[in-house]
Amino acid sequence: MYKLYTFLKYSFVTLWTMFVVAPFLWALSTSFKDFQSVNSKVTYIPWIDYQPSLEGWKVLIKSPAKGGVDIVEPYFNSIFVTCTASIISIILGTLAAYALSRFTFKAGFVRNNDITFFFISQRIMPPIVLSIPFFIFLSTIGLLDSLIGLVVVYIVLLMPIAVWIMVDFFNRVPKELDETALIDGCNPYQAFYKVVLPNSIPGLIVAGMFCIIFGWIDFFFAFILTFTEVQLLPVKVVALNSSVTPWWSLSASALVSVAPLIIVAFIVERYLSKGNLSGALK
Amino acid sequence: MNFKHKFVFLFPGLFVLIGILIFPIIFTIRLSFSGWNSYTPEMNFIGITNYIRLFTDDPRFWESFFRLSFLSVTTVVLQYIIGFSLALMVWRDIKFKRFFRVMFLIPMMTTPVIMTVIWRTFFHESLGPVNDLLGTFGIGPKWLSDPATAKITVIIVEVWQWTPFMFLLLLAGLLSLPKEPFLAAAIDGASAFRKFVFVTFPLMAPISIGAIIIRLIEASKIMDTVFVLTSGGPGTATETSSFYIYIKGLREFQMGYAATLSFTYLVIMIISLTIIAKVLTKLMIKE
Amino acid sequence: MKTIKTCVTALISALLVFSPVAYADKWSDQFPHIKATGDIPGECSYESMSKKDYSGKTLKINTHAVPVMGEPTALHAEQFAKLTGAKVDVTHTPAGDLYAKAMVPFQAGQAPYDIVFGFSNFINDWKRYLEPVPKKYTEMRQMKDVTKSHIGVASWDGVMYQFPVDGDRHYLKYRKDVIDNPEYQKKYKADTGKELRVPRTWKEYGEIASYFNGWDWDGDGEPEYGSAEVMKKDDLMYAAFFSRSVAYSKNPRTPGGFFFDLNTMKPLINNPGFVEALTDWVEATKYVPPGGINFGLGDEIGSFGGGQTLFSFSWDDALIAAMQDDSPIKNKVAAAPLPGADRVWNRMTNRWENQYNQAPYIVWGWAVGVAKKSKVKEMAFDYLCFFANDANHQADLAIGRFGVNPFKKSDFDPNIYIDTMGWDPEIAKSYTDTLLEMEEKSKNRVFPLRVPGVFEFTSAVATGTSKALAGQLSPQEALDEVAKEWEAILNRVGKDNVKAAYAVGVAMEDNKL
Amino acid sequence: MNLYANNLTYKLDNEFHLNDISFNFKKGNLYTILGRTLSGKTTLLKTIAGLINPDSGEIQFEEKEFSKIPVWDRNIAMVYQQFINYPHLTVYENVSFPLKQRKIDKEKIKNDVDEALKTVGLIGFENRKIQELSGGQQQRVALARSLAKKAKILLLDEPLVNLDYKLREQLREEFKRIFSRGFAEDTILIYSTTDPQEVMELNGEVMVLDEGKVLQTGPAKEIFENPKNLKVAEISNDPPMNIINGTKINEKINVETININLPNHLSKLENKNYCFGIRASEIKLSNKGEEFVVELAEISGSETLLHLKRGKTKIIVLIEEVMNFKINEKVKIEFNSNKFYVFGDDGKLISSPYGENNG
Repeated sequence: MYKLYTFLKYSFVTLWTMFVVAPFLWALSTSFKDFQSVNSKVTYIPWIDYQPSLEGWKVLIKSPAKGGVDIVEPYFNSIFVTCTASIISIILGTLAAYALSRFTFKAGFVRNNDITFFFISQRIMPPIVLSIPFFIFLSTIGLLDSLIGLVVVYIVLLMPIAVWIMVDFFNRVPKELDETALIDGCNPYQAFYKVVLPNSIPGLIVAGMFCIIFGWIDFFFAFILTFTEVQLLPVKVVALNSSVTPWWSLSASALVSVAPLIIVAFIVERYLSKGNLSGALK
Repeated sequence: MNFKHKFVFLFPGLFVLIGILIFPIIFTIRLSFSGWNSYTPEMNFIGITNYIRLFTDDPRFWESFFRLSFLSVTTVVLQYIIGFSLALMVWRDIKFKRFFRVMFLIPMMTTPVIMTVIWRTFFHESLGPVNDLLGTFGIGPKWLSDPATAKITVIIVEVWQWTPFMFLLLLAGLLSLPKEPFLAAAIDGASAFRKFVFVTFPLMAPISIGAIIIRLIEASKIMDTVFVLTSGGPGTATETSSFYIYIKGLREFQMGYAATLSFTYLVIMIISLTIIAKVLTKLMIKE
Repeated sequence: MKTIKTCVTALISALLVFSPVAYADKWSDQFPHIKATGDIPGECSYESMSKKDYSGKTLKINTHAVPVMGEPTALHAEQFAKLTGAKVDVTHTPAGDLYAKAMVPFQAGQAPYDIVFGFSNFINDWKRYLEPVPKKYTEMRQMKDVTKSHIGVASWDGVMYQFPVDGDRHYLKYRKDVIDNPEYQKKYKADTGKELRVPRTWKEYGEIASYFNGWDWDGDGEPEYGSAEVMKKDDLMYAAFFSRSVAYSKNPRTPGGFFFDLNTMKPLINNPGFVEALTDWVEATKYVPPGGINFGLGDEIGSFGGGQTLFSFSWDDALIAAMQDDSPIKNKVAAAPLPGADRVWNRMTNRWENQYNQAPYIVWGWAVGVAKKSKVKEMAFDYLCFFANDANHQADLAIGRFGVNPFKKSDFDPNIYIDTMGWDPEIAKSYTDTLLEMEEKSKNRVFPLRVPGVFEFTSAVATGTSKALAGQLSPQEALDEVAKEWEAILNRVGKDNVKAAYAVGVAMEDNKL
Repeated sequence: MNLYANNLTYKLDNEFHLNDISFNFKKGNLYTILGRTLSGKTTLLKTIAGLINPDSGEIQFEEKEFSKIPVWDRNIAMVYQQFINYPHLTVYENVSFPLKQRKIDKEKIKNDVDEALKTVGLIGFENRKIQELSGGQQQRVALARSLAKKAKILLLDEPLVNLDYKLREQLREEFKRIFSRGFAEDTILIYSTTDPQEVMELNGEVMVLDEGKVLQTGPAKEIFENPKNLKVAEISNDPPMNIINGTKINEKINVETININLPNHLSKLENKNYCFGIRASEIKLSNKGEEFVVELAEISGSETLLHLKRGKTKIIVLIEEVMNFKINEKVKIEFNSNKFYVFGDDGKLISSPYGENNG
């Protein structure tokens, strides 16, 4: 019985891993192909099925005038916008989450849960709904096509996530911890940053990871709200999706765009393995 | 505890959010009462004409909404089941634990709009690997060109992309579970199955509800996948609400009407998510 | 020894640069792109541009994704910057989003781009935000070379809003090695009792495509299929549908509208001509490659260009892709006018006329405009003029992935393709003849719908026909639904608005403009 | 110079957590608050600490209105039942935390921390992380932190409840030692617990709380000997005092079908129905006694708790040795009727074996 379970477990886990990896392998293979190897028939393995070419990868650093996409600058733009917006969202979101977790708020029929839901509900809006108003909003305050403008918009995208994760997290941190800090002579701000924050690192890591992911993968706002000055990575990569799509460079750039986040995956896994991700304070 | 300091914590975030959103929301509501489109880009006032059109003469929106409900509920349920199973499997003793955990996380890190382009070539019925390999067994599903299978393909891609989300939250939840109930169950000699049903699952209920609600919110925005894979086709077989709003708004440029759709959609979503959250809480947390 | 050689070469080339004889090469040395022709004198040649000084100014361009249109835009931007000292910023956007990307800032009163690339059917929505092309350019020699059709496409009621840089149309592409293969001709005759030839009608197209569907007829070990078509429900599929409809519905004896009856503005989209075309198209789902019902333009180009299908019909790209140097089917394909029909619907008499009918569909294609609010309009027009100058244009034509296609009368000289691109003379001639016939000679052309709210109309067509292709509705039901939707749009937009705009297109179709 | 409270009331969701509580605590004394779980003990301590603002009533300390002083300026210390320490800090950093907050110079901090650690027996653990310590050690750190601070009010909220039996015994001994060493003269020590035995051992002034209300105050001995009413009797005994419905008929007390000889101290009692209270330890197994049926037998430590039944009457007997019983087994017991308490229908104490409330 136990053996059967072990067998099933390993099979399932292995199958799922293959499913996860399959599109990446396909993209990796495609990134070395040319027009004919993509369009004449299905090919898999370089040198056996097709003659590999480095064109797809070279394109990434070539200038558009030579048929390249030059993703270097967008890469750094993306990193800047994602990180800045994530940090601001986490700071503001963590403060708000702390308030919502620890204190009671009453205003008419509004209670803590309603305020939390208000934060989270910002994610219900499909990006398409907000894109036009945001366009006009940013153009009014003169932040269209700027990194700052994107950061402002991304804060709206990311803060709800930070609030959601952190409220949940703080609810699991005993509030006696902050009370002790207060009794020991900390005012509420000192209690927050001297005692609560240092013990919230696992929660902050999860929240940070989600913020970074959701910031990094956004396409729509970056697409509508920028013109020529600022280009973000997804927009740049999607711009390869032309009528005659260069599948090879698209695949290569897809792989490159995933790379930094795989580091995030390792960091998160490290915290998971240390067993303190959800930060039980026992 | 109750201090006036509590506002200092809450207000920066709340006001920044409101500050950034107040204009877009008011603008959207106002826009929904206008006839703004490509040829008359004006904030004129046409009363509830748009709303009348939506409620009396736009079956396509409602179809897309029910399709969306079907797709998002199906994908989220699948993600939950698979994510939970995976989390349980790499929770404790398994070889290469860390490798599997990292692997399971990766799909979430990819930009959907880019990955879906890859998926499209992957499911290409004559130039993609799936049907080429399946062809050796003599089958070749019409992944993208049949109304029923196209939905399945969309679901597959969504499940691939977002199961890690569930996996991560549930695994983190599992790892933070207190040990005592398990010891007690072990002493009682409960079978693995009973342990899961009576110990693990109830302990995981709050986390599960949170994860499901958030995923439902995210899944309801499903658009990139549909856009790239099928453009809502064949026919309207995979058209979802947000994709329909996108078509009306940014393709046909009926901004006023798109705002009407958006606002209605938002109201429906908030109401239904509140109900779903209540129902889930009742179902999963007994007492 | 080697050093001496290098020195001598350098010396000689230095001499050549300064000698008047090698004048043209002065530019092709600097700009290898035009090495085939060198600079060709003209209003916007390299020589003329090098005399302008735009240093300190910035030109902002939104163009299509790389490579189609996007790559030449960026390339010419770089050249232009080098010649004039200007700074040129180029953004690349997927085709489906070009409209919104320009329209959102336009409507918000912004002009983030000086130059916007788009499609010619955007003209009605965009023209109020675009600067008309100044006389200086419309009357120059370079412009006089542009075909009548493309001047028409770029203009609205006689005023040119879009600067012609590219030509586009739908025509038939076929595998010459199959159609002209005597063995297959014999076999086909034996099996069907009919001649194997370039299809003259859509019915014939269907028969031949069905015959050559699903088996390996080129001996590469993979099965081939009948036809590659744009059937994916996005912005392009309706154009494929209209290409299939014109033969049945564009009756030269019933002027006054193809999409609407200009007098009553009644949609004609559900008349028997269109229904017949949609019925054909639904039939076509049986002879497209697996998954063909979800083919976008890119898939169509890849499929035909990769040698997977016998036929294809839409823009030039599939043919050009097939004729690239590395293509295994280079010189095995040819071009022909769109098939016609053995009968044509007469909407006046409400009857079929049993008479052969063929009509070219001058589909929309790439179009570029200069924003009215731009602060560097002169530079912008100079850039566009430079983009399309003879040297650049001829070099661009030769690079398939650029997607730059013939639109000048001088482009219809088969020798260009034979000399610079190594095409088979016969194929080159089939190509230029086909284009010339459509662009300059035909009197039964159909122009794209260019009315206010055009995207609502075409989106309705895409939705309706897509439902028919997917089997959700019958062709008649689908088109009735489209017609109903069109009526609704007409009412929202205002019949008179649409009518006024549509009249401009009809005048061109009726050869009055 | 006292901690003085008047009519403190605090309600949450329409339920009283504090119901009109007044007290006057003097410096240098130990006060224990005895009450069951959710009786309002923690709420009262938090109110004193300033973590909860009462809906009404006032607290004064050293003649100052306490409600105007925020928690962090009140100079109090508190030990929670959950071993609350700062998990990110070492033992030394934990104990010195409140001192550093006050910006005292380093030398003095070192002295105070060492002294506190010595008191709780944690010398040598200074650089350990909190998670590396056992529960008992963690609670000692918490205690050391509150001692080092030399606060004017020291609050201990069920500090032993989450420890296992042995540790509890051990720490309780130490508490006795620490608090009895002439605990700083100007400190008010408030200790809350559910355990009557702790109250007895600490031997301070007791306040019995139930549902947010003060039931009785007085020295521990007084509470134990003369519980004002049935509630107090229940709360102040563990296992709870057995309450038996019976009738006094002349020289007998009739319970179920048993007749018990009337003890001397109840001779003046009217013939009537009463609730008779008797501690579990005042019932003995005896062959001469009456027959009861065993419902349950619990063994805890060196004692056996026997739950017995006869008719409608249920009693608990405490036997100070380990014995095995079968369920439904019949046993004979004898009541030590000299230790009978008598309560009236209203629950008020009518008579106590210790004499004072007789009649």
